Amino acid sequence: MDTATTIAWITRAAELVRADESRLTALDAAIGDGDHGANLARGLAAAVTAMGEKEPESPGKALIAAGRGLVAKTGGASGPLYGTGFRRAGKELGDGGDVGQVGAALEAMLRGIEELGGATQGDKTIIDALAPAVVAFQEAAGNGSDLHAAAEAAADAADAGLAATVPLQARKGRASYLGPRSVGHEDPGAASTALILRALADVTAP
Amino acid sequence: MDTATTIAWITRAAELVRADESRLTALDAAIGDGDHGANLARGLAAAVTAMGEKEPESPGKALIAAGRGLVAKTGGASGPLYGTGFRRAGKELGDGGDVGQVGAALEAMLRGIEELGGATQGDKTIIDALAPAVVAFQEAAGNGSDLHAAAEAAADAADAGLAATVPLQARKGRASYLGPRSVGHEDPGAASTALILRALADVTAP
Amino acid sequence: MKKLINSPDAVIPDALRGVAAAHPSLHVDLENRVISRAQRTPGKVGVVSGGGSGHEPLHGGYVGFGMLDAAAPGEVYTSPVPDQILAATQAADAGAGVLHIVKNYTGDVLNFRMAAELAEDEDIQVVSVVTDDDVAVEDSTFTAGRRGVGGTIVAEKVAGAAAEDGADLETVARLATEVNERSRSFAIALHAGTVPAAGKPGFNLAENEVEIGVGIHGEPGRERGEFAPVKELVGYALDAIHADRPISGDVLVIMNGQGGTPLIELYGAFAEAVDWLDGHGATVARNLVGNYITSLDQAGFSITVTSLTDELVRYWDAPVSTPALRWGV
Amino acid sequence: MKKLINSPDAVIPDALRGVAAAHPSLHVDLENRVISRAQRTPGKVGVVSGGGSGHEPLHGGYVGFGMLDAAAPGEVYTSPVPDQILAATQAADAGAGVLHIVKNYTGDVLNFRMAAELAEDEDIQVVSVVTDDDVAVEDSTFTAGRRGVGGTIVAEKVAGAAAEDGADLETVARLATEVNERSRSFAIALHAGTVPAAGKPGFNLAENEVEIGVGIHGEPGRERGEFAPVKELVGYALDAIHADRPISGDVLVIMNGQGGTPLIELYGAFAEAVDWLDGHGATVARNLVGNYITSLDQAGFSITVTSLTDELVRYWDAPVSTPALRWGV
Ligand SMILES: Nc1ncnc2c1ncn2[C@@H]1O[C@H](COP(=O)(O)OP(=O)(O)O)[C@@H](O)[C@H]1O
Ligand SMILES: Nc1ncnc2c1ncn2[C@@H]1O[C@H](COP(=O)(O)OP(=O)(O)O)[C@@H](O)[C@H]1O
Ligand SMILES: [Mg+2]
Ligand SMILES: [Mg+2]
Ligand SMILES: [Mg+2]
Ligand SMILES: [Mg+2]
Repeated sequence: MDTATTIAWITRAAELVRADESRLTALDAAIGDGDHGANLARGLAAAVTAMGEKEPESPGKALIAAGRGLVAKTGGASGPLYGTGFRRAGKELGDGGDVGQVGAALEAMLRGIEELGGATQGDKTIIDALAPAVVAFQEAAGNGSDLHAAAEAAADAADAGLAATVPLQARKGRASYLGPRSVGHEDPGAASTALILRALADVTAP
Repeated sequence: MDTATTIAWITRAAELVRADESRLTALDAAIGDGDHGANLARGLAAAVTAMGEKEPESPGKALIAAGRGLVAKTGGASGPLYGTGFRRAGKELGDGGDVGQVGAALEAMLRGIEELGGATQGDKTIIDALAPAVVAFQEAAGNGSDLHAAAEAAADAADAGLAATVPLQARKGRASYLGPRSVGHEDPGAASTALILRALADVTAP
Repeated sequence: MKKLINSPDAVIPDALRGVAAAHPSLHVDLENRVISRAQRTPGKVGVVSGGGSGHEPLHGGYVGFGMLDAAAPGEVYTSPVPDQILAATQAADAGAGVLHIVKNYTGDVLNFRMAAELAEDEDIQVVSVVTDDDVAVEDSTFTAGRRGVGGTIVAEKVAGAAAEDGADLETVARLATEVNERSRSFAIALHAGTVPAAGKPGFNLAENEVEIGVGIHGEPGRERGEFAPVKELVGYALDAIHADRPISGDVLVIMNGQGGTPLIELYGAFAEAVDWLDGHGATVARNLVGNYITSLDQAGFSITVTSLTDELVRYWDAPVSTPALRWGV
Repeated sequence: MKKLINSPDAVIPDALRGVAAAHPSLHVDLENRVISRAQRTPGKVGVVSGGGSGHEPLHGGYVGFGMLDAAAPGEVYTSPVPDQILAATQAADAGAGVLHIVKNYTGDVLNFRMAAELAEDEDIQVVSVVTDDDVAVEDSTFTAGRRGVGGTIVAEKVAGAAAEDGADLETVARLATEVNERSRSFAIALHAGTVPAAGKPGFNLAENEVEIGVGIHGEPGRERGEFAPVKELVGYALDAIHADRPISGDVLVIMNGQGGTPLIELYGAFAEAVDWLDGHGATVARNLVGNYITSLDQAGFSITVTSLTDELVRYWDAPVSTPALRWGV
């Protein structure tokens, strides 16, 4: 994973989120406060800008800049969570490297979000898409997949994780106020995580 | 016209207005502020109560009491206007009398409302129903009609006067704010005047 | 339309009970429906206003030190009755006469006129000043005349301050008249308020319509116009005011909400007003931004511009302590 | 849904321009989106709050003498970002440390936490107090915890008064914590507010439905209930509060409007609250009736009950001069 690919990833994620902004907002309106699409579109646009401000020296620096952009502009719960996640991933990724190192970076992202938000799998959050994605990515990498194949596996697992949030009752974030009424809906944060991983698969396609 | 008939008149007017309260309110909603039905229903109920409080000694006293009740409880433009009108009519009517004296009382009512409100015929107000009614009543009385026939003539003239308010542009009261947009609607005050005169016809029926 | 009420009949008495419980410095006469100061200042000119309810905080919220002595709230959008205004006048009378500040609506004018006659029978000297600052209505012999709206607040504040200062009835009335002459207002509604007894909005606007020149009872003013950004709506209102009485020098601006408009929007509207006024060489020397004369839950704004003099500024700045306006004490 | 705005993106900057123009005693940093006092008192503990916009006058309307030093308004219903909160913290810092009063929402808590870390890097001592007074949400390990709502206003007033009085950071934080522990709130909505960017109401209620336990962002609370007279709705809210923390003795009551409810209705609701409290042997020693923490143009009320101590009364009564609360000066 080189710097150009890293920048392309975040740029693609920003595109996908912008394209699906109203879907994310609708999901958040159903069980939250209806701003997730706008928040993350604003945040990822800022991430792209942050990466562009001074040519990042490494993939890691690119992700750290993206994380700072996200923290600075997203607001809401998702801003600090994604921002911290990307910064942690950037620190782990450093000068970049092979598919194994990208897997480690994704895991660092997961841990960062878990630590800050205190959510675990099953709470109906970002974690429910990200955790299975990290497992799938690392499994694929362990089985000798290349970056694209591992990213595809991760994106598919995130989609499945997203689908699995539907029957869950939220225990973290705004949706938790709904109690049982949060059941029956996709979690907006899990949905945006699935887009972010799909973006990685897209930009690593041969 | 004796005291009992006078009391019956106001009581019947209160009934008619209560029964048509929502129509009056709808007329006022179209070109005013939508409270004429409620105002006058409240005011005439108070008029009836006021007459009941101490047995009026004369038809005139009954109307004066009714006028006081109207002024005290109606509010809006119509309260002082009708209240003053009935008080003036009461002063004129005094110990009652024949159809001629009732005609003079109705004319006093008209003059009182004209003086207080400053409206003349054609301004799209109470006057547009009351003025032709007074003319018709006095004409009928002059031609030898009895009280009931004169009241019928007055009520019919008031109805015609009401209908004639439709094409008028209001120049007094709240409807005047509408300018040309006040055209095409019956005036609520003219409508209630028609009911008040119809009540007189009703209670004087043989 | 759901309302936070017990029943349409109970709106005024329930609210008056609430006012009584909330404001120990006020006396509420539930029987006569009068809100007055708990204490009277002997020898001070009394200042009384009143009108239909539904415009809160007007007028009851302006009773207190430095402003009104008493207010007579009528039924919703219906003027109070003479006996009630008389009771307010009696509560305000401290031997130096009473000023009636009356918004120009036929009902208010007639009921206050009858009350003034009753008060004179009781040897209370009454002078009435009728406010008519709404430029949306052509002032002509073909209408009931301009409506009294936001400028009334300024008249009440200035007259109240002068009365507190010991001015005599003639002076207090002169100041209220002067404020009215120097004040102009214009309102635009985005959607109608709902009178509890009616149970549905007073008028219907399409998704792209606004009511331009609306009155405080939802009465129409000039025309149905097209919905536009706030900059344009505020510009329309200020153009209308400016055309009627050119705006210049130091002005007081009230950017008023009609009851159903979020405060954050009113601040945005105020920013546009300041820009417009800057561009026309006027200076916003004093301002209020918020809900000061409302139409129940109607959405929209009204803007009042009062051209200031040093004397008016002094009275505006004088201490006031009422539920809705409070400074200097 | 029509809004008095230029565009959804411009709502916050436009409103901030308006705040700057309306209140010369405040300084508005348009770049960082921070509202702070124009003057700083050296050696005083700084008190900062912030959160999503749309709840005005909260928090910017509470900046001024005796209350907040700075506020950080986020996008509508979206928490502010760390850099912005840092800028507010820097504006409030006068060398004695800064208290962050944070309403308990994941976004607010996380962004304020990151801001506190950034502030510490700049050698500003920060203590955070998280308010969570909304009894509609079960406080459990199964939710993000109770939401911070009306009690936050009381915490800001009391902490601000103590800071003005020269109390140290620990004491100011202790008082804010105590207020939070002694405060409980509950809200019921009649119809939803509209976020400008969304352009339509946040939820839909039938003609006979109310949202019981609604949050300040229109989040649902307990259930959809049946529309009822205000006496019953207020009783439901007070029963819920009482079940959570029995109400007795002297209390402060805030009868708060959600932005789209006429003031006259809030006074009626307050009358019912006073009746209920009388019936339960509690005394309404202090009160506010009006729009103090809103949800744009949402219709409904919230009620906050704070159980008072002599110390809290003293700080509540202390002079305050902000756009939205003003007394004693
Ligand atoms: N504690 C948490 N841990 C992980 N993710 C969380 C947590 N709280 C909320 N989220 C995620 O954040 C999403 C909502 O983000 P967003 O709408 O931008 O913020 P807000 O809830 O402040 O409006 C939720 O759908 C959920 O996936
Ligand atoms: N100056 C006036 N002279 C005679 N009648 C008037 C005058 N002004 C208004 N009215 C009558 O009063 C009616 C409205 O009464 P009402 O609705 O009770 O009072 P308000 O207009 O104060 O709400 C009008 O329809 C009109 O007939
Ligand atoms: Mg959200
Ligand atoms: Mg009417
Ligand atoms: Mg009326
Ligand atoms: Mg949010």
